[in-house]
Amino acid sequence: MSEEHAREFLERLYRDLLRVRMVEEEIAARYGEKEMRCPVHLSVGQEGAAVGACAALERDDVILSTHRSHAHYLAKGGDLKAMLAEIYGKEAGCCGGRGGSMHLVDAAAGVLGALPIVGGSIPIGVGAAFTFRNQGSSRVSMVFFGDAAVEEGAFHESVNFAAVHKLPVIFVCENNLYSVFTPYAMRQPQRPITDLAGAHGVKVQSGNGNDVLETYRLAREAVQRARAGEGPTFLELATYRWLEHCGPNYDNDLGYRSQEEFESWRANCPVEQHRRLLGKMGLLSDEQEAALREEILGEINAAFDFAKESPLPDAKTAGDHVYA
Amino acid sequence: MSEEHAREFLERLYRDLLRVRMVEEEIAARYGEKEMRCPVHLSVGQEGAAVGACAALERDDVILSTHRSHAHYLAKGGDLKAMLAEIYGKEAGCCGGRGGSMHLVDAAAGVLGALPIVGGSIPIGVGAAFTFRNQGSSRVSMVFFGDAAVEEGAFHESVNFAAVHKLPVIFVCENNLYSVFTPYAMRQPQRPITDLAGAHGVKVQSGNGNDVLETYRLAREAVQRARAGEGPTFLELATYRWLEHCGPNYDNDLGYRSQEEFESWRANCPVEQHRRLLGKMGLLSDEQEAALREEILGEINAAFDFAKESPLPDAKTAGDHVYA
Amino acid sequence: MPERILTYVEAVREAFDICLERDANVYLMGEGVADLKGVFGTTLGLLEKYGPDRVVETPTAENGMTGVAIGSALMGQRPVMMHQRVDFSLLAFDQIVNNAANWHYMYGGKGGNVPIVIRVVIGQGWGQGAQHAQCLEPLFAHIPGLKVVMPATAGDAKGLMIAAIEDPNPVIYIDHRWLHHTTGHVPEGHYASPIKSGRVARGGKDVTVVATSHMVIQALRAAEVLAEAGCELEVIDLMAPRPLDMGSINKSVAKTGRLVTVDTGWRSFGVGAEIVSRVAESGLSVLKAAPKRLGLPDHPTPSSRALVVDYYPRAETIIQTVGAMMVLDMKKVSKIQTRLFAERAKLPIDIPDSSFTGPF
Amino acid sequence: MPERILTYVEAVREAFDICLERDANVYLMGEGVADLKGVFGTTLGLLEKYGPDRVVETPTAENGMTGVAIGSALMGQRPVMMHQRVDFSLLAFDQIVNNAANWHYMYGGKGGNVPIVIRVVIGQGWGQGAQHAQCLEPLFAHIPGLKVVMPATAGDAKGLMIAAIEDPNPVIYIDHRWLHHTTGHVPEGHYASPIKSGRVARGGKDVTVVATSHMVIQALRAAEVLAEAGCELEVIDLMAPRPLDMGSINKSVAKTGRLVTVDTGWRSFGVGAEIVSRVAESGLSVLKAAPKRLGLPDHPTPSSRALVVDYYPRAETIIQTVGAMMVLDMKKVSKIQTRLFAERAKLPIDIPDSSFTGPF
Ligand SMILES: Cc1ncc(C[n+]2csc(CCOP(=O)(O)OP(=O)(O)O)c2C)c(N)n1
Ligand SMILES: Cc1ncc(C[n+]2csc(CCOP(=O)(O)OP(=O)(O)O)c2C)c(N)n1
Ligand SMILES: [Mg+2]
Ligand SMILES: [Mg+2]
Repeated sequence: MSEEHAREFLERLYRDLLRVRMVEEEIAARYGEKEMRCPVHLSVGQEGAAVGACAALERDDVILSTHRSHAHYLAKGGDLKAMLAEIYGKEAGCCGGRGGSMHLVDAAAGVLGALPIVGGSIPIGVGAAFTFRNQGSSRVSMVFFGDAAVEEGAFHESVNFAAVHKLPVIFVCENNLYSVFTPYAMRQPQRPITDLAGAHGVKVQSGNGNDVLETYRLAREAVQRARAGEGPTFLELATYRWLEHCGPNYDNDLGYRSQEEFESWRANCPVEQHRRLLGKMGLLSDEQEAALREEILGEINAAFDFAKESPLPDAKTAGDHVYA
Repeated sequence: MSEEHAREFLERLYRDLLRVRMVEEEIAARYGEKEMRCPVHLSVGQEGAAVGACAALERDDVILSTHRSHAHYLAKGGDLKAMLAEIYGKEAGCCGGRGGSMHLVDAAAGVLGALPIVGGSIPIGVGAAFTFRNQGSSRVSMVFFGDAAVEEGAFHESVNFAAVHKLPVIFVCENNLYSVFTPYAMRQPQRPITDLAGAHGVKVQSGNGNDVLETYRLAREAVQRARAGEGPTFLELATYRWLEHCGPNYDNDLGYRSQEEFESWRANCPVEQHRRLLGKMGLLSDEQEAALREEILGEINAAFDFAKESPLPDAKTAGDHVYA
Repeated sequence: MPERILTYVEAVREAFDICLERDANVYLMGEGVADLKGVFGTTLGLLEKYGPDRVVETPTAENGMTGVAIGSALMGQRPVMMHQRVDFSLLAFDQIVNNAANWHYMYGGKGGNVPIVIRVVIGQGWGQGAQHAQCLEPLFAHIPGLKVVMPATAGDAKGLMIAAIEDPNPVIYIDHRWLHHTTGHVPEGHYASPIKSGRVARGGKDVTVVATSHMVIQALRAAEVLAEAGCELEVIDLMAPRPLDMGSINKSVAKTGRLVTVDTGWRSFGVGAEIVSRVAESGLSVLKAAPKRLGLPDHPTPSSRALVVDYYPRAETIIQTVGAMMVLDMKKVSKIQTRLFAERAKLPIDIPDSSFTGPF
Repeated sequence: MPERILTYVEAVREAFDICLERDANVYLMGEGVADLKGVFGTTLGLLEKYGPDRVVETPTAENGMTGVAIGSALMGQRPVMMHQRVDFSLLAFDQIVNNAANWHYMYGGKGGNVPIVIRVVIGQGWGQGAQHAQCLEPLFAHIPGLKVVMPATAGDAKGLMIAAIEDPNPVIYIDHRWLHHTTGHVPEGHYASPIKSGRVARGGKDVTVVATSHMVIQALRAAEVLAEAGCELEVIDLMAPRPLDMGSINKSVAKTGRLVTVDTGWRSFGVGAEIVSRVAESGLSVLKAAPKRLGLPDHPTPSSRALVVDYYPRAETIIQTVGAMMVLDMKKVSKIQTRLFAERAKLPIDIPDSSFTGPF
């Protein structure tokens, strides 16, 4: 990468991080209006994983996501207006209002889908990779999931098949230490989560998901391996969810996780970290930051206006699209 | 163990091996009569694993088995007459004719059940162990399954839970290299199968399943760990099925496995190996062998007579036992 | 007996508490049972009272955990496995259908029995969409060896949960989310409601309405309106689609000659189909009109509130159906309906009643 | 067109061959597709012809592999996933119901479509027991977004497999093991039978018999006997329970006024319930007699042949049912039956016909 390119790339990462953060903060701020009438699982605090990993992909590569899908969708280039309209249940939503927040899709951007059944999208991503391999394509498939998903048998079935056929798939596990309220240690034994994929003969890597550059580097390596026919990689990205599992609020007061734990992760904010880096490199002045925020806010406000103003779908069409 | 006990124990192992072998050979010999009207999956060649592992158990410990259930059932002390009557579809069968060869049960002997859904009995065995732990009992649960069962998600879900709760369960994987006709390498990547359980933080061991003593030693260690509250163990036992996957015939002529592979395993017969050991130790003369065979044959013939002569269940009772 | 009013959620929780107290072999398991929300509040406080061996938080591993439940049931425990959405139980269909339902039969009674409860929560929340709001009761009801209960009232929520836990067989316990905030009389202490198919929830002579779960509430609302219009519904709360006992339904239809069924799930191949078929098979002469089934139309559940307007059968739908069957003066009915449903009409369509605190 | 007689198995195999040949995106997958027995012979030779990327032997991992099929279908391939027993597909109900069935709808048509075929083999073999001989078609038929086909003849086995593979939606293809050895006319080359619900397999004026899969054969046998007794059955081969098109059934019942349904699976909450209900709902005046449903009684499948004597509906059961409905002279019927079924009567109950080479 030329220095020019590198700079642009670093700036783009920051822009993406900030944009995801600001979109989700705006959702959280407006959720109380009760116009977004579907569950929302926000990724505030986890943006580094989504942005870093997706930065390693081309537009025609595909991703699969989970209930916590906004960051992945946006990082992969999904349309913001269509996403918000979907959350508002509108006709112009990316699923025409049928899906809601947990089923984002943007075929043009390679967002193949998001599914709220834990583990459910993992084999789908492997299937996409299977077809890429069958077609001799160099496209790759990337599947995002949480630390609970590895408890589902479907995870293992998928990794085994991907390993046997050396498929171009990258498994991205965002380990945020919790499944809803339940900590890791109540659900899984003491051992690195990467062991699980390693046991299936798959290349594994652990990294700091809150470090967007580290995440990007690991993802890029994995993507290169996949494109070179060297098979799947499993990435464990350490990260932390700041808000409640589902909904717009902070819920640390409930006491299911310690304030210290929370604070230490908050101090380790993926957006802030990258901002500091850019600052140090002289790539981001306070004025630039302010301008960027304003630009993004403009886009977000326009998208919310669009979502709120666009019409609800017609009840008479509720039976459409059952069959293709 | 005193020398006397040790001798008796070695003799008992041989008796059990030979008995299982002779029962299954007799089933194979008579299957063509078309009176055993249910599928039979014979363990000929695999007796060492069943006999060695079950020898480490007490009568009130429990086992779970698969479609290939005869050896486990007999090794655990299941009633031979009831088993044959079941295969003949008779009222006196261990399931009253409702189950057939793939659903053997003997509650008194601790044979909790056998299930032909690959992987299906693994969580059941973990559940039994969960209750033993909950009740503060020192009983253990042992689950037998084949090398294909580790491809099922249920296997992983079960091992994870057993590991988290340190349950007194022993996972016994009889790796006979095939799932029906499909060799290992077409279904799983190159890596030791024990890695899978190891990744769940479980103690693992590999051994020669055709060596009944080695199997016994590994199983005994695992049982001791389980009783001591040290949690589950996964044993991989290398072995080989001599006959076709399902049915009474040799099917090597079909060419799905090489004659050399087959011969090398046959040379490594679990019954024969143990017989040689006893011979070397001066514990088994030719006369003793002949007498033992005759005695066992007598039992087997009587059991077949029983099974053949006992009545079929009454069709009018077909609707019984839906609910307890 | 003085009225003792609890919510449905409190009633379920009380059933758990009583069963955990009475029988050391009872335990609760599932994702969320030991967490701060306690499966919609139904397990709250029980972890503290009974400890983590009796209120067992599980990994997300539905099929495996159901097998664990079965295995421990075979050893004498009585697990209650919970799924916060019925959709998750689809992952466990192997263990539920192949093992739990068949076990006692396939071992000829000699393999023990499987006293487990599988509790699945059905029905709508805010915009949950296709994978978090299914109903699926016919998938369970089709399987011999299972029992299936769908309590509609707080009193039955408790009584049927206790009965399910004490039953020696696998029982699927289905509770609808829109019932969770409803209230009703719940007797104190231990009582088990019989797992029986039909309870007359309201007597009437004109039309028999057989409803399940939340649809019983809708049917009762409809009955109020229609009664003022001079048409008396006999509302039968089906309660237990399997084993299906047609006694009270047959008796009612013999009286009314008219049958409407209302399913919580999809109408096609639904519970109502079995009811209608059994009535039709037992003789047509009793019927004065063609029976009618209500239920969800043949499409997945959409997320947007705008798309569910005609999706869920409501009291209004039942009124329309009965009106057509009885050739009522619908102008008059409509006026009564407008008056009686005035409060309800102010609420958005995705809110069951003003007691609902949402959003999920 | 001269008769071209193939077995059902050969017909399915031919469908695969044609589809693999015509469309490079078609592939077969599952446990056993590339092995020496080739899923009851239906995939034999195809591995050699098309290679392991088109005939994909899979690990034993039903849910995961179904997800893989869905993912590859979204990318434009057309997988045919096979289960040698429908019982195994229960492991995949999450992917089948939550994902395959809902995908197109829940993304509002913008998430692509899922052109997969899931082939499940149902019905009896020798003493297979409770977990290897279920039918379960109502579990699929209840789900919007799926299509469900159950070909009864060799010709339809081929035509519906081609149609299923070419359909842009998830299709559940159900073949019954006792059909595998049956033979019939199978046209050469490519043809797709429309996925439509009712085909008149035999015309008649007295009683409409709606049957699925192997039960069509039983109904046709019954029709032969009854015809000699002067009673003409109109046998309707249901073929596709979902989407359900009542056209030919309604037409037939309008003519005969009498309806009998015969399911391969359990009667309760079965396919027949939906048929009977739709007929009843559309008006009773057309019916001259109460409809009747046949199907398996409410218990799991036992292994012993002695226990299945009254379990599976057969031609004899249909004859009895129609006889009672039409008040026929059963002595006379019985004589005809004895004569026509003489050959069959010599066979044990667990063998479908003399062409069956068993044991599995
Ligand atoms: C099959 C299934 N079981 C249970 C749930 C309920 N559930 C929703 S999100 C969630 C936790 C997922 O945790 P994780 O995978 O770590 O993702 P995170 O929410 O932490 O991002 C659970 C258990 C579900 N959606 N699907
Ligand atoms: C869930 C499921 N899928 C597929 C099958 C078909 N099947 C029966 S036995 C078998 C092979 C099992 O192989 P393995 O576990 O290695 O045991 P082995 O037969 O070698 O003893 C398969 C795939 C099944 N019974 N259950
Ligand atoms: Mg997490
Ligand atoms: Mg094997």
